Amino acid sequence: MTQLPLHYFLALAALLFATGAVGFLIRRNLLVMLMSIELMLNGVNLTLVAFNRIRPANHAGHIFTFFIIAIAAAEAAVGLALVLAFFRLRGSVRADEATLLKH
Amino acid sequence: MTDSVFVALAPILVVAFGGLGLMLTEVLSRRPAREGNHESGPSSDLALGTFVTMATGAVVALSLWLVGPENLAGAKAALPFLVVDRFTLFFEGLLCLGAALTALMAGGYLPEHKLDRGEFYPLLTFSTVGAMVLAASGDLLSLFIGLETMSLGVYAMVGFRRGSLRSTEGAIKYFLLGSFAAALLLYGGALLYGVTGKTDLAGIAVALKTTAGADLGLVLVAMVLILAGLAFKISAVPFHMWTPDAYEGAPTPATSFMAVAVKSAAFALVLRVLIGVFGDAESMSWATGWPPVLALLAALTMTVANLIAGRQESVKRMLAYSSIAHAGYILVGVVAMIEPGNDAQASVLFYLLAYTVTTAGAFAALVLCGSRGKEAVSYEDLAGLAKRHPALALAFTLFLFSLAGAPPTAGFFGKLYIVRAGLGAGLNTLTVLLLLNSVIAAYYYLRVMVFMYMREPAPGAVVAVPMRSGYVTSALVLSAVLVLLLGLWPATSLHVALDAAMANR
Amino acid sequence: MKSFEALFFALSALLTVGGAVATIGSRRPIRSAMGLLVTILGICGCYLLLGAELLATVQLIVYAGAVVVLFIFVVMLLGPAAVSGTDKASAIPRYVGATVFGVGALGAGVLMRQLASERLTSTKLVKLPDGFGGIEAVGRELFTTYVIPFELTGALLLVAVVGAMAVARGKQADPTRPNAPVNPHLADPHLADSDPSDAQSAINVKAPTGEPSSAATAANAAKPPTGEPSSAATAAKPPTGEPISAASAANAANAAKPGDGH
Amino acid sequence: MNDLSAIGMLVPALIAAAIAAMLPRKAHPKHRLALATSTAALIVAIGWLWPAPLPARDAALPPEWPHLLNLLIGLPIASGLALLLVPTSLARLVRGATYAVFAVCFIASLALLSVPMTAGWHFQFIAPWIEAAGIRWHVAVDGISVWLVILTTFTTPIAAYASFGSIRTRQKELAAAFLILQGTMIGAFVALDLFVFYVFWELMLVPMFLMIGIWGGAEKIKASVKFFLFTMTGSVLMLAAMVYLVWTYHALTGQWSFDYLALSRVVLPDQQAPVAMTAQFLCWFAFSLAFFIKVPMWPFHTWLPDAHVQAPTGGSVILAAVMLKLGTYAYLRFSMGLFPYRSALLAGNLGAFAIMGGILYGALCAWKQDDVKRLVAYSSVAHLGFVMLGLFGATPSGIEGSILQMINHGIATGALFLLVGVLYDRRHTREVSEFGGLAKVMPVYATLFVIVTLASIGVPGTNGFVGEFMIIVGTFVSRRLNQFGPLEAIAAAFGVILSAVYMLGVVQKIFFGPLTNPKNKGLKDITVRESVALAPLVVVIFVLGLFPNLVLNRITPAVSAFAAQYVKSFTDSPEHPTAARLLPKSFFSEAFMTGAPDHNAKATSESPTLAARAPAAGVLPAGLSARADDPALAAAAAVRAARPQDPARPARPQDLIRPQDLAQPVRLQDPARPSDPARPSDPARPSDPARPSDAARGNDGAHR
Repeated sequence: MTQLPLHYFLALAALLFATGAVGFLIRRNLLVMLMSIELMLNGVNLTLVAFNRIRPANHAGHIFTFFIIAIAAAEAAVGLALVLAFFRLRGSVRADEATLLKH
Repeated sequence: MTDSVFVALAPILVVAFGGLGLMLTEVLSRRPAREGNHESGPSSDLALGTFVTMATGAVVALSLWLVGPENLAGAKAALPFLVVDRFTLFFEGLLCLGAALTALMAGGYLPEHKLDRGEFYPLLTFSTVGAMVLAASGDLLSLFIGLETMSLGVYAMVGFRRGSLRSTEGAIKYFLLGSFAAALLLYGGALLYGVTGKTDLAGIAVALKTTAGADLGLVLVAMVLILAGLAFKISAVPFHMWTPDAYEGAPTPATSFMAVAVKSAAFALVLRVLIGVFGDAESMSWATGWPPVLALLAALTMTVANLIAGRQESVKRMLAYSSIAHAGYILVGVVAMIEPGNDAQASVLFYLLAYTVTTAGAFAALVLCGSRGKEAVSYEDLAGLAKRHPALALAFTLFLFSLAGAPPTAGFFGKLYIVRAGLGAGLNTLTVLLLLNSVIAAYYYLRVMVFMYMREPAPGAVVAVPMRSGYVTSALVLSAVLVLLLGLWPATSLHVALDAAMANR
Repeated sequence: MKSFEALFFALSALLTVGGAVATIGSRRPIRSAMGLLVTILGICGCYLLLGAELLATVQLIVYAGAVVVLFIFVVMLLGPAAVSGTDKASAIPRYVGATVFGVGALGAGVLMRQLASERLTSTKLVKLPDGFGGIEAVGRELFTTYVIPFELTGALLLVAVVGAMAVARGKQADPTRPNAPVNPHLADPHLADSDPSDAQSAINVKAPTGEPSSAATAANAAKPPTGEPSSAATAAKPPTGEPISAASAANAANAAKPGDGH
Repeated sequence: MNDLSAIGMLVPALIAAAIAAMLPRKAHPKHRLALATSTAALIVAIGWLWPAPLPARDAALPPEWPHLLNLLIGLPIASGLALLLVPTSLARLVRGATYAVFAVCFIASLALLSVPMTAGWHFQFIAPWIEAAGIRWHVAVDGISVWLVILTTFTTPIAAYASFGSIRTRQKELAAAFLILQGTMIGAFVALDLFVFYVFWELMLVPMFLMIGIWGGAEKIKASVKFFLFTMTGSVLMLAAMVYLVWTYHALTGQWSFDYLALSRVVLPDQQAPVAMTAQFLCWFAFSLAFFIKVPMWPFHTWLPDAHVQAPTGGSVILAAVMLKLGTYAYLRFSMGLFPYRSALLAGNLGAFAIMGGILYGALCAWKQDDVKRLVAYSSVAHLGFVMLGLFGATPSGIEGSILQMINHGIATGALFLLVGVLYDRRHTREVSEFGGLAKVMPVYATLFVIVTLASIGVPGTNGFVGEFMIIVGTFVSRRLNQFGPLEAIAAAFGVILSAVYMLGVVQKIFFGPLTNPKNKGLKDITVRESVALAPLVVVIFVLGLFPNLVLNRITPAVSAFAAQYVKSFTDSPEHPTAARLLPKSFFSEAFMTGAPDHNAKATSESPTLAARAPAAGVLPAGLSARADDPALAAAAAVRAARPQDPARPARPQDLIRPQDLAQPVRLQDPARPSDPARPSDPARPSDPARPSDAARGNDGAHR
């Protein structure tokens, strides 16, 4: 399909991954942290699909992505369940409210 | 018969179908209305069922070991996703052992702490399946699926006490950092795929050897990401922040499972990746590869974790930090793999075995110390244990000595073996650091003994009311016997570890 | 053609990055979720450019259709409580860490051109076979070569379902009263599983409005009849969320069993 | 002297019995009878033990029961563990069983004396244990350790007996602790496999830790933890050195072994400088540090006063009488035995340490103590300084004196701790200022105290004199202490005077002068139980003081052989070993090497010295790793370099390693398993016909 050089996509994916990582590290809202992880996983997916572009002999990257999407959905389900449980006890979704366990 | 792929994957299948059976049992069994009766809770049959499932899994793994995985023609069909070799079988047995001990512990703990809900056992079983897949995986894809299966189950187990803020908080922290680490690992894996065009570990290794020169930068980035992700998973300092919180918040059987099975699986992952992917001479050399990074991590992990552990006031949290420190000791063995022909990898495997039985035993003892919905967590809770329950105190002492690495216990032999590997690889400073660290560790283990033997219990302390559970007691006895057995006659298990290590090189 | 592709890529990249920044930047989680949706759309565009038609569809259906909707659902459920205030002062080390990480990763992204050799970045010579990335090609591979991981995913999803259920089952929080979380002891006797030591630290947990007597009954029902006076064990589970000292509870239990101890 | 007729034996026995019967002032005749009988029996036993002349070399030696040592180790440990299972209510049964086991052990240990103690190992027992790691259960006694074993079986029952009198709580655990302690201490004395030694060395900490921590004084927990951690710090470093030594042995022979005899053949590289970071220095230091902490030598002694003061009387007795001896014994056996070159090199400096830090500093510290028990503890530091001085001097007479002094110190200090315990039981204080004029109310006690004090000072006629005298003489003539020998002998003699000053000072303050403190007016004199515990010790003080040959006769052959071998090992070989090498078995006497594992140097060598020197002479294959310039690792590096480090480097023809060496531990190689091509574990096989015949001339010339 495309004739665009691959590093466009790779750079975009890296940027996405980095954005997700930054969001994960600076935000304290549990929901946003979860979404940041989704961003990171999307960055990974884009990398895989992009690399599959130059190796069309099989669909290893595509299928890897496929599975990562499934994993991400499962992870989101468990994560949101935990967030709900946390909210139910604490009345908040702020990670820095999680201070009960300290040294 | 041996050409069927189902035979080769039998241990995983046994555990997985056992888990399904357990779920069905839980759903179909009619229980009298919840009277709070210990005998009628889900644990009453599920704990034993899980134990039997895990024991069967271990026995199947053992029989495959005896048959010899190279004789299993069917194993090829699972390649490259699942590798059936002695390394895999060793870990399958080890993980089944850890999970079996956890199941026994849960059988006593959950009813006692009014957590007796049936989901725990399927979670435990399927986490174990994930861990076994992780240990068996020869491909990045199955590796991540195994990792996530294991992790998702464990997150839920940590947050199992959903009415408790501690438990949920621990689970949240563990979940967030675990997912973050998984994302790092995945990105590293994606870059490796990009460089090599392969996702199976062997293929990546071969491709790296032949063509990687041009893309050294990418490979290095991938290596760094993967190392960081692995460090999270084995909770090496400075990636350890989640460990104490998750360990403390989780119900004790879940803590034990994390400390033994998850850690073993994480080290299986480390060995698979470091040897399988970055096992070439260049990556393994002191100057250009991962050994110095891991050596630094090991030194930091041991020292920092031990220093913090000494300051803890909660035994459970102390055990959490101590388990971080043990990860540091094991890392010394991993670094020692730079010396080919050295049985460093076998020492890591043996240490994991010794560590599994010891830690499971220590947590089982801790479970027994608590009662009536209150866990024994602080040192004070253990005061005077030796007077009230001398046998329990003796068993706890045995496990503490094993953790401290005092003879004639499993922990001692494990440490000796790692020290031998470390010195053989010329890591003199690191090895001496390990040994000095074990002195620091001895300090806080001794503290537990001081409280058990030399302090009088406060009136009304938890130990005053014993918890009685045949399940936990049998877990305790089983691990105590294994600790002594591995300490006094380790020859067989040494051979087993060696054979397992030979398979992964 | 090329310019159209470049334009399409630019649009997709803009959506992706803009959505990502909105996700991590906005104060309201609902906007974050919308940002995530935009990112996913942008990535779909990239997938299309890269010839991954099936994945683009799956991305749209699973991510946009399931995951983002799940997020939005939870955000709605939590209501105003989902909004986080400004971050606290303790955030400085995190910012430092994030900056270091961000700069490093961004550098890696920018340097991708330098890092990756021509072999990896040039798509000029690669001809995609017919049907590449289509449902048939991918599906065939998925169910032949990748059948084992596919089966393993079953375990993954199962564990996720059971796990989510184990953690979150129970009475839902009342979204209209974010600061009065439901006390599980009252709501559901099955949930009488908090540990009493929590009670002292969980300051936010307000005393429930329910009738104490019913709570006591509930806790009583869950108590194991081991031949002790029921009051001892009941006291160990303060149904009102009040910090009853655990020592006194255990003391009572101890007193009930004179033969033990001492 | 060597041969006493039956009547000659009976006379002193009867006299002693009469004295013993008359000693207690107001005792029941039954008690008097018991005291008299036991004393007489002891004397008869001593007579029976009188050493017979060594038999002619070809005379048939009496048979040695090989399981005797296993019994001595196993019985107390097993019965100690078994006692833990007995219900607490059966306290009498527990005590009775404990005494019975101790009696069996003591009698069994006397059987060690039934054979003539020729040089070499006796009652040797070897069984495979963990073969993959080269660990064997190897126990034996020689003239050096035999008396220490007997000292253990002799003093532990006394300590236990005294403890049961004063400690009433948790007697079951106490009995178990004493029994396990005895078994592990004997195990450490007789172990000839370093692994076994280490196991016992660590294990013995546990009962002692519990004993101090459970039954100790006010600061017991701090003292017990300090005791444990100090000792453990030393021992983990020792473990590292042990493993290093084992690795070197493996590099030289291709076999694993933890055996003391096998490892004695290893000579680690070293330089002639007091402090050089060579392998031998570091290993010697790691071993010796563990032992110095245990002894304890200044500046590692700080745990000792705390432990002694806080420990219960029985614990103090064991600690002083036996456990400290493990440090001195192990220094002699392991530091000097395994690293003769290094320990000889540093002997002069260490002698100064023993004098200044041990004898003089210990004495001065003891002098200014107010607490009697603390005073005795510091006097231990001083006395063990003597012992160490004798070992550093390494003359036969010095070593013999040291061993004798170990026993003397065990007896005298053990008795002192018992006596202090008596005082403490009465008044619950040990402050010197609280007492005065006690001789008036407790005459028997005062007499015993003075006797033991004299023994501790080393007055002629008591046992202390002989040992100290021999050590000072040995120091004076020692060549190991450089030119300082005479000086140090004089300083040591000055230490004797100091000890008289502080010991007699405290005796004067406690027992003589006016009876000022009214609380002391009604103090009871020594009870029967206490005198039964003390009597054997007092008897032994005189027996050893008058007939030291009783002990020395059995020590001498072993010590002469040891000293000869010690000197030989750094005179018959090059002064600066620059690479690790293996001495041939023939270097050692046959008696010493009995039972050593039969491993040969890897490069089959007619002259191992040559083979070992070759690397130093620059014949090492080129391309050694960077570590090769460190002579400490040169030998191991030589082996390592010969091994294929990575696939990139082709196996060189001069590789010295046979494939069976590469399959690291002894394990069955699965022939079906294909070797990974990426990581060749089998380099060019030596049997390869294509291999040039002269290519083997790597560093071992015509070997192979």
